[in-house]
Amino acid sequence: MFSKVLVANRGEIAIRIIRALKELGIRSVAVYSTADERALHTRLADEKICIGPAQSKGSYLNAPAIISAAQIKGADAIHPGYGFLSEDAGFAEVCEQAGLKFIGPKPQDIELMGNKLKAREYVDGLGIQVLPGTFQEIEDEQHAIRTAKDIGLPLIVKAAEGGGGRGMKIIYDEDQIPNIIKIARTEAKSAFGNASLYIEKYFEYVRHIEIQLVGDGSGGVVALGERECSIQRRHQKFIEEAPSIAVDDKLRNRMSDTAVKIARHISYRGPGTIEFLLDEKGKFYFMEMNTRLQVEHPVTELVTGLDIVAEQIRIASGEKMSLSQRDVRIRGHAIECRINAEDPQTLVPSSGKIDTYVQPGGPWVRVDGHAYPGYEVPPYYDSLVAKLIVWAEDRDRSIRRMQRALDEFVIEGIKTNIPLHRKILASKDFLLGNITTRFIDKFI
Amino acid sequence: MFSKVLVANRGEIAIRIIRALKELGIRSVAVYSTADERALHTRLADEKICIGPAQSKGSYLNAPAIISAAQIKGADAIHPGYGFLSEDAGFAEVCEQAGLKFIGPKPQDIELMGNKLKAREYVDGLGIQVLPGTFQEIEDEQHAIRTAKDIGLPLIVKAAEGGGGRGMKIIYDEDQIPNIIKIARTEAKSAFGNASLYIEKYFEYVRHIEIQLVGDGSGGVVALGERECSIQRRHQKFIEEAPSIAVDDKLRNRMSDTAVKIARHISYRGPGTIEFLLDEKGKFYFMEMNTRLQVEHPVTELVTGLDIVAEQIRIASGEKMSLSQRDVRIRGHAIECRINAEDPQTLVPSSGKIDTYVQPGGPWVRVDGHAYPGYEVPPYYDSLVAKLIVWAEDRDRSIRRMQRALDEFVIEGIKTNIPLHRKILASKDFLLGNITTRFIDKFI
Amino acid sequence: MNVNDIKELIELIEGKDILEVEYSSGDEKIRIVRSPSGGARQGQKARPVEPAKAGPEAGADSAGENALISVNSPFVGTFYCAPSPSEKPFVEIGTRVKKGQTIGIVEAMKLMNTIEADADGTIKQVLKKDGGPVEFGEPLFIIDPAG
Amino acid sequence: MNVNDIKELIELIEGKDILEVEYSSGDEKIRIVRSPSGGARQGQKARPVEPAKAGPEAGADSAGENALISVNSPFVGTFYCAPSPSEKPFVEIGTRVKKGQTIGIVEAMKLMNTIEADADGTIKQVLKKDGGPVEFGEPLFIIDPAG
Repeated sequence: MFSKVLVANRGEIAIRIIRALKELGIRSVAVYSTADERALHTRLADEKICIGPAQSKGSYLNAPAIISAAQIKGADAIHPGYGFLSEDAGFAEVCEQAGLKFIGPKPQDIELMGNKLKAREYVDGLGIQVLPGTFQEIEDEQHAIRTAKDIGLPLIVKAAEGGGGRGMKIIYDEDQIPNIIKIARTEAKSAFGNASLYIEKYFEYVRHIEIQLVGDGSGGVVALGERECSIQRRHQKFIEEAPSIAVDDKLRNRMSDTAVKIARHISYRGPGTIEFLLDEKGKFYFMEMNTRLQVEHPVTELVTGLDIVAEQIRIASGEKMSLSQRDVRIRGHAIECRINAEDPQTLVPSSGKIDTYVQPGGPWVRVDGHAYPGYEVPPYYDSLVAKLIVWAEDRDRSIRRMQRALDEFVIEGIKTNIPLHRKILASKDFLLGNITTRFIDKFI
Repeated sequence: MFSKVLVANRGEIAIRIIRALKELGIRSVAVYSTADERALHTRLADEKICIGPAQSKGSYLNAPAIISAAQIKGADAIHPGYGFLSEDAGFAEVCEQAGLKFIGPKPQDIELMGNKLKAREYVDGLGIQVLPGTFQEIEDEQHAIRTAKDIGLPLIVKAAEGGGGRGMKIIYDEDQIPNIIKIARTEAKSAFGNASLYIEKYFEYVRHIEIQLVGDGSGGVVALGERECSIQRRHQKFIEEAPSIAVDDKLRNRMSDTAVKIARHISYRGPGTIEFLLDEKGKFYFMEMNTRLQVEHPVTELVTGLDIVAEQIRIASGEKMSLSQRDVRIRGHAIECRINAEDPQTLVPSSGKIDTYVQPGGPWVRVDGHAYPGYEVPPYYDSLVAKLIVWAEDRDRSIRRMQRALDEFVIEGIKTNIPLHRKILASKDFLLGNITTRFIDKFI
Repeated sequence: MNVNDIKELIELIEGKDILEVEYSSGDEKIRIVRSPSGGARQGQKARPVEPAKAGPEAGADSAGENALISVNSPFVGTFYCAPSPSEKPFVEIGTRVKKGQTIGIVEAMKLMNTIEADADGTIKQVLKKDGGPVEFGEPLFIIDPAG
Repeated sequence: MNVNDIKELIELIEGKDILEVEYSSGDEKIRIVRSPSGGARQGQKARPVEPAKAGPEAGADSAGENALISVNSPFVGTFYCAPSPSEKPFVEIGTRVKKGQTIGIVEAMKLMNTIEADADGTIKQVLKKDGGPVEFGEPLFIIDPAG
């Protein structure tokens, strides 16, 4: 097992990983930017080190600084969390070259799945249904127009190196194609350093369902059930559940088998997620694979009883997987609400000092957050301040519990999206489970 | 189902009950004394009402005031929590006479089990092993001396109307008998309004194991496994676990069957607990029955997945029990640490303002408390400010998680027993499970 | 509250006859102390400062306020201003009462708890409606002993 | 609240009739006390105010302190004061340096990042040990440009 691990991240996920390390008896090193000097992750870790300025580019995205920090602190592994460098195959490789274990998948798997276009091709090659669309990058407008004629509007244009909801544009009208392609190419180039685009059929009223996997790195893969992530805003997940009201045992098995097939083919290591679109007829399409720990992993933890982060660290250290598919039991129902520091109307991020902070508590309420009374939310990073997660015996009780916990949560001094969560949780359609990826539109 | 319930309690248990009511969609009424005007339970309830002065006698123990409050608020039931009026058969009766459902057992069961001497007799009559000792109240010194000769020293003198660790005295030497009997009688009279005493054999190095039950009020009783409550200080529980390291499946079944037999004989209604002493040879003795929700119910909730408080409210409202014995599955391991506002050395309660309050969070950490930043702990009531409860796959991980959570818990401005909990959790004997009711002595 | 707020406050009191400003936030608190010699400050500086509560008006005022007596409910229950629905109220605004005289009832669990005047005086206010709920410690009447 | 805020506050009350400023943060608190003799200030202003730390040393000190330049690490890594273990340090206390001159190295991932003097002057302090770890932004050297 590792003796000291550097956590190359900030915010709630850095804290989640530090907690897992503590519970495993491993020393933890927090890294921080000058804007995060008073951040909670620096207080909870055993050691801390300043790696750069407030801007992520010089700190949390600064691979040499992070590796140098790990070396002078004598860490033997690096956990990248999610976001930042977690899906940077080059970083994973440099870690290993520097003698530091990268707690994540093998670099080539990150690379393969990181290019969403290549991943489409690969998965299609396994005989798995992917979304209708292009298998090569879009060469020019004409290519896009031909695709529109082939598969029909609306379409969605995606950046090959994008993913996780970033860099997407929807085409409803053929006339828009030239303009959108131009804009998307420019954006992709500047955001991901790669102008490659591809096109998929855009389904409007479908569900976003994903399967959580854990692989042992040598072909053993266990599926931990699905998550319902349809409640999204601007292609960003907002509320997640496990299990999904739309997935019965038979469908769960089919989706799990499909997901496991993909992961097994690459002998995937550690936790990963296969994202599917599910239509009303129960037909599902591969969308992409996330080769990292996901924001919403807690809902799966609460229904399976498995500590996914601890398992990830154990596997990375060379230990065997602790469970087999037969051990996996889905029990009850869990919901996660992402509590963001933002104006619930305008969605503008809201930084500043949290004057009052009273965390909800009581039975089966979990808070994964990094705020505390007096904490100043810096304006440089993403707006997630806490994940509020509840578990209950069934979905109805889980919803009631979440409503109760949202009512208890007091955050003053900054604006948060708690009012929007309360509105959604109280809506009849949510209660009935009538949710699609367009669900949230009517609330904003 | 009830439409409005008055919670006749304060502190963490009032909050626990209010949370359950909210999740069941029932309106809640908080009662409070003038010292509790800013207490959290008054903020979380839908309504609140001041019932008396700071001293419990005029407020939380003032049955007429509580019933009057329920009437003017239009409540249809009263939940007494634990302590205060929860084991007052007279109060339960007056509630029912006033047309208010008492959320607890039938008055005659409270009465029978509330007199610990009568309970001993009753359980002995069922052919169940009780602790060696007297079956009548101690008449005089000579009676006590005869008992000492019969069953051997040391002995423990208990008040018939005591229980829950209160009003106990240990006799190590025959010479002490006259004095101790005199003192105990005076204490019992003033504390419980009844000078009756009885004597039991005192076992020094044994475990305190209890079985959690839920009854449907008409003979159906389900056992929810045991709790290990040996870590006590001055006969008050300090740390509780479920399951116990000393109880295997066979022993669990035997203890559960014994406990169920008692409860079934009185057609017990709602949650209750049978307390046993367990010796090294696996022999167990009935000690007493608690006819109420217990402080430590959360550890059982976390290993069974059952919401005991919600179940209690449903049963009191006339609904059927939601589970049968076959549904009960013990999964993983849970620990509870009682966080008291007290000096960890002198054990003197510490009231005052909480300047800093940062609650632990993350996976499988539960806090049932009533503190918040700026809260002033009043000097009038018991010193419990929070129960910190964790769950994990097994006992070792559960201990690590509790250590991690204790490390995260920041309470400044008052003294707490967190340092003592950390010392105990870090000790080798605790880790090995070598614990008895005398365990804590070496830490103070 | 940040540095700019403090700056603003300092600028605000500068040149005014304010001696101290205190401020808290948890549950709010504020304390502003004026120079006892008030507006005439410049000229009067040398004079011995008169104690804060010296003025006759202030005295009367505060004495007056102190003197009003609030009769609070000793019980949670239902307030009645008359012995029974068909009878007249015990007291009304302006009624002169003697200490110990029954002026109302708080019913709890069918028990009628009589409320008595704490002092001789005149009923200045009746704060609760007949038949309405009262909490422990809630003011029911205001008596003016000077009236 | 940081050093600059405090400096600002000090500058702000300087010359004003403010006697005390108190400030807390956990749950906020502020207290500002003005001089009761405030008004007379105008008259006294003309008098040569004796500076709190009037001595010439103090003056020099503060002037000196303002002028001192701290050279901070632009990188997290290992600090070296010499080009290689067998060679002499780039600088020592008292060494005169030119702006842009290499005065140390911070190594990160085998890359040697040279540290340069930010100004002409004299090395007043070397704050890190050879071969020791440095964080981003940590002061490495103090240069006295006046020296």
